[in-house]
Amino acid sequence: MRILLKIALGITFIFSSLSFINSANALDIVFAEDRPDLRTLDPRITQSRHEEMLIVNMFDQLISADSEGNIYPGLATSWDVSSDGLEYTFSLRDDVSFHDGTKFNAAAVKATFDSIVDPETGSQGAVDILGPYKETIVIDDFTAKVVFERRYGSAITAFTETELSIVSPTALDKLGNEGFGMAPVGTGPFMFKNWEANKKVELVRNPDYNWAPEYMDGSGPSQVANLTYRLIKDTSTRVAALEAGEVDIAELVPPLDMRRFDSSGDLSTVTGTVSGLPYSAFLNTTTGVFQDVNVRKAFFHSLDRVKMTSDLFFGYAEAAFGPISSSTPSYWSGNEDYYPYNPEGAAALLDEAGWKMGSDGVREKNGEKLTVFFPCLLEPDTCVAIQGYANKVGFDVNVEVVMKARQDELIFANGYDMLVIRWVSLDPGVLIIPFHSRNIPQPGKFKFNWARYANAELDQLLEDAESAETQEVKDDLYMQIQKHIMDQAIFLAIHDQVQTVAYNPDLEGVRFANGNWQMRMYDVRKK
Amino acid sequence: MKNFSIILKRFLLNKGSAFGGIFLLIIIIGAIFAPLIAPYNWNEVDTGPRLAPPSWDFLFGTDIHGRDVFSRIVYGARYSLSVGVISVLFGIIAGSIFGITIAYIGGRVDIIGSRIIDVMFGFPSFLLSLLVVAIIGVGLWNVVFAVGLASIPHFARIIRSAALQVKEQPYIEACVNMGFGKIRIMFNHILPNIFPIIIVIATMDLGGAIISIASLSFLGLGAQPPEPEWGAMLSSGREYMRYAPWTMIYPGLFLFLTVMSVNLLGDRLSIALDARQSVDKGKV
Amino acid sequence: MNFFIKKLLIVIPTLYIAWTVVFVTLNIIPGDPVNLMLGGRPASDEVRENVRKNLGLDKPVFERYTSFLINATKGDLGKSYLTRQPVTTMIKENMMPTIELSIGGLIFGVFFGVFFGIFAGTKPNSMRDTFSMIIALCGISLPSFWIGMMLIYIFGTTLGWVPIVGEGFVSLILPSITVGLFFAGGMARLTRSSLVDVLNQDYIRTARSKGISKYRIVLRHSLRNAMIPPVTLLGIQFGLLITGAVITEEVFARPGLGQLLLQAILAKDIPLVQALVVYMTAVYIFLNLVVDFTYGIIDPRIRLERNRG
Amino acid sequence: MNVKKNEVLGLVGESGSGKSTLGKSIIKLLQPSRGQIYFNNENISEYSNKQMIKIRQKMQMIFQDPFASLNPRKNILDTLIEPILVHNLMKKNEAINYIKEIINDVGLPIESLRRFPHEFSGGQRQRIGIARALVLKPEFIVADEPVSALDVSIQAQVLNLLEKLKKTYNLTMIFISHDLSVIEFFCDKVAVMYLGHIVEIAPVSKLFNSPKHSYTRALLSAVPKVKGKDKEKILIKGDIPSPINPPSGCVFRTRCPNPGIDCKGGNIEMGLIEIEPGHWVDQCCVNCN
Repeated sequence: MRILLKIALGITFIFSSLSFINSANALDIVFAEDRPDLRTLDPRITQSRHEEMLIVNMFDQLISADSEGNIYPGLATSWDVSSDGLEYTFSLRDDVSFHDGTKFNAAAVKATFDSIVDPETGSQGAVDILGPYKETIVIDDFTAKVVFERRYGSAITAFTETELSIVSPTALDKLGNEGFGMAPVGTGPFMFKNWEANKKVELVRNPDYNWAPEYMDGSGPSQVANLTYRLIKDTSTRVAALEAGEVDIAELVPPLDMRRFDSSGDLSTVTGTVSGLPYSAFLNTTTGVFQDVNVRKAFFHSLDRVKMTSDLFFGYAEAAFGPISSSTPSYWSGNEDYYPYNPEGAAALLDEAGWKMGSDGVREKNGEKLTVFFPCLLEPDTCVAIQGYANKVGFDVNVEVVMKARQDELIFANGYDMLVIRWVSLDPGVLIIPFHSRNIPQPGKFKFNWARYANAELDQLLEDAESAETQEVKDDLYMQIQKHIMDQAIFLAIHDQVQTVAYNPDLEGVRFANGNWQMRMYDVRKK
Repeated sequence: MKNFSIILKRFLLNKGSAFGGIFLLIIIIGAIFAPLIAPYNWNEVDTGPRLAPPSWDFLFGTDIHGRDVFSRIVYGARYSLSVGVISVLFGIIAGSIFGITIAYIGGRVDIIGSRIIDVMFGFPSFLLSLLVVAIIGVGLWNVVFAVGLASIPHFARIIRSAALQVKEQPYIEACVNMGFGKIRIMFNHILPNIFPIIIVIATMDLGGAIISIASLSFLGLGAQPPEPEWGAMLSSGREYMRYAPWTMIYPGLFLFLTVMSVNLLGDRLSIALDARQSVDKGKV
Repeated sequence: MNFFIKKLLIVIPTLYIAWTVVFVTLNIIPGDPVNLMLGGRPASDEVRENVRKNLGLDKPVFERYTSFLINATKGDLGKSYLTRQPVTTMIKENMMPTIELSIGGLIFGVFFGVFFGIFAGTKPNSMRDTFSMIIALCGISLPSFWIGMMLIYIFGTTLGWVPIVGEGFVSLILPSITVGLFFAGGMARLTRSSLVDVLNQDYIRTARSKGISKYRIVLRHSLRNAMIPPVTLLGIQFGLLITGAVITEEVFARPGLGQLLLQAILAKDIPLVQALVVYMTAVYIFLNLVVDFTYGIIDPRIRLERNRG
Repeated sequence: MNVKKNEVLGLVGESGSGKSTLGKSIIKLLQPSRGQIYFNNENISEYSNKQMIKIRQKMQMIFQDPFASLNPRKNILDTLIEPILVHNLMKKNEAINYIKEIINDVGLPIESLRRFPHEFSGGQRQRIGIARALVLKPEFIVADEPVSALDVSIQAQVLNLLEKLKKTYNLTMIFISHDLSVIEFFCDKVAVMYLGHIVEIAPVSKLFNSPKHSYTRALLSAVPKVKGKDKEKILIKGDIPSPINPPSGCVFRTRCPNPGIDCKGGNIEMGLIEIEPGHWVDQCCVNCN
């Protein structure tokens, strides 16, 4: 018996005597990224903000923008817009080369944009951002003219977006669309090195980089020699890894942890309010109880968005009211007057619509229950909070926490009553994606008009706004669009999206890319 | 029955089964009378402050939505117990039908049936449950079905060998002699005679079924929010572990104690009914 | 030798039937694989047709089935819908952490299981027997996801003794306990009961009457015989290690086959699910075979008996 | 071999000689490997299970082991009423009254109907077994050593009961036993079996007074007689050979006390010969004697 005890003690001793060795070097930055299931690092194809988190550091765009949206020369030193607004002529830098040694030139710009509109590429984001693109004309080696079919008011912003990054045409030829996504080649400050599926992506600094936009602090190659993205889905593990010093920067840190770091000062934090579509829910107008606009309005009124947001985010995010977040250009403040928290009003609307309170607290009409099927892909806690509020006025909300594959199936089958979405975008032009009737999903055709709302007037407004000539016209059209959407109560904004980042306090130069979601790592350095 | 009182006595005199029995009884009563016992509505948000620590008002604290954890656990007992029982019932009924049928008909049917059982044993049962969920989709009842389905080979194998023994008894021969139909013999004569074994293996499997279902709910495949199933509660309390450990500790504790009680009962039941031997034989 | 060959001959058809079951079940999953492959990208009919062709979905079911079996035998199971990598590569990449975890759990389980089993079995019905068996009962009754979270909370978050994340030996401790606990419980109970049986047998009594010390008897004489039932348990419980891997990897956010499987199932990445199931059933059946052989080596009588039967 | 109406045929032999197998084959609880079975001039040997169901009602069996032949989970009423209801012989109320009659006939109190088998003694259980064989009003009963598992004192009671019932119910029976004294008491005709073969058939008096086959003689000499002088005992050597691999020719030749030369060599085929009316003996023994 004693022998066994000794063995037990021995093993415990071996376990405890091994101390944990931390080998993180300040200039080898490890970034904890939230999603493990990255699929492509091709800027032309992706529509995922999580993939763009890496892409933004490997590619440059023709026009560069800081986190405020201010515009600076990027790969193009200057640009001219023709008076009819159809032609954009770019003068390109002549000292830039891709990671594979290919010279950056007008042909590369043409190859990139042409391939985006090629249906074979299967672009998810870029093809929409490129708008009414017609063609690119190579005027000389370092002058390229991009031509649009019609006036495209969002063009300048579009050229700053990560999706329109210029990719290496030789790499494209060599690797094909699929291969390129697995081993991307750009002109950015970091080069792709290695990708272990579901685990990590490793980048190394581009030693030849000498074309940083002027709003950056540094010049020449980045001080970060190795940049590793650890893909840690689990929030608490991500935070624990940050606190243990295993990673230097972590994204999507829970608000409670942000609050703790802010008060202790152990870690630095930075929060970005993301522009684009807030965290919101589409209400399906073609099936179920939300076909009735008054039921939709009642649903809106049942939610106390301000309290809900402060309860869940502890002050790190603001409630949202309109179809686009308040930080997006052309935001209309009139949104905030719609649908205040008013459970009595909601009850009255439902009563009027014929939904009478049943004995089990769920309303009924003609023997049918006021049931809402709510597949929830993002933020289950928020979905539960919505469920809890709506429940109080007599909605029976069935939340199912789903993965993307299941959500896709439901979208194709039109088998949902509401769906949540959030979208990072720099321009209100994004509204055409979820609200134009041509974007109603069909079996096999994945689109984003999940409210399935078709209205010719709204379609016209969206098209007009896209090619608005002046900022005033643009603002006015987008105001009308937002008003239309709010009147119809098809899109329930809940809260602004926030990117909460915490990092090692020895570091400085941690900054957001435009849109306040992705992090530009070029400037990161030791204090 | 004369034996019954002996079994009961043997059963109650044991501390373990007494503890298990009492705890289970408390849980069952709690589940039945949940509306009377729970101080708050399990699904009402903002019944109290968010993530409040345990206090007299909120015995086990509150969760991120300000819901009373104690009330949710009390209601959760309804889910956690009934899903386990239903899943085991499903498995044992299907397993009994399958096992008894192939054992009684015998010959080629038995060989093929046993082979099917063997093949299903080639899949670890949790893997089988996951596969079934992959096909029929997530949801509490789907998971109950999946776990029950995955337990069929195990049940069928034991019941088959028990039925084989009973089949050889002269009273079954007597039934044939009297011209009884196959189904009557299988389910009116063989089944009652292997019933004690069925009860024991069902009880012994119940704890495992409860854990499996809770595990699948924890993985997000089973109960959906806001259902207060204990595994799902643990899963949603996980994110706030550091700031509100009570949202994770108490549901898990109740799950653990319930499963332990069931296991204690299963152990004692098998000893009390002395069916262990036949069960062990069935496994070989 | 006959015994081994016979066993092998049973294994092969079992494996093929199991694979057939996998193929059939996964092919009745609703949803168009092309949509999954495209991941919701809008695509022209031409592109969709190409994808369909690439996936081999344009061929008749029977042809797909036979090529699945042939390819599975060759170890080629296609490409993942999600990452478009060959699934075998993905399995290889994620294999090591799971193997480490399984071995860790196995060592923990066997060590503590046998320890408490002997502790209890050498003195049945004593205080220490009761104590050990209560511990063992806890072992089999503790939900592993809960105990994993509790371990993280107590030793990681509150006490800060062990890192929660990271690689290496130390970060393997808590996950190994989580995986091994259930196993240890079952092992302890089985070791105890079979030790009690063996110690009551005549030859042990003879040995004791000769004045050989009790622990020497346990270690030299009875343990070998007493280990037969627990060794069988090892094979059967491989299924538990898979369960353990899925849950423990989720709780500790470790990469590995369990995570891969869970993600694949949630994302309906059919080739990956298919490959993982094929792989896991093969390992499971193989391990049970090894256990059967070990069994035969520990106790040659079993081999003879089984040969007859 | 044939059994006439209202006749009792005794089937005797050592254990392992195939008496029970033959008995069960006759009522088709076992599928006979060869030979034909006629019941009321109907060839039932190739009948399917479905066709048998009707016939089953008319031929019943009393089992050897009264402990294992009653379903322990059923009370006596259930055990007895189930066959009646299955065969739709009468309505439930009638059936209960009818069962009460039978229970009375087999000498059990009416209260026993509500009890379970384990509450009865062996003798009582065998009475239940007999009652069960009777409820379907059979014409023909195979009694497979119905008393061998019982105490000697109770054996007599049960035999008397059977004797009585045989008359009241006009039964035709095959009575299987290894006990010659029981056979002598109960049967009209006796068949002697050895290793799956019938070696001698004769009316009781003939067989007991002038047995022809050496095996029959050996059996008879082994029976202790209370009255009369002890005859010289004929001892049989050795064990009964394996039925799976029986000796060639006459199966008894390996143990026969006085085998002929041909017989020893296994050159004589088996087969019964009628040596006098109603008395059949295996040709082998006829020859060698």
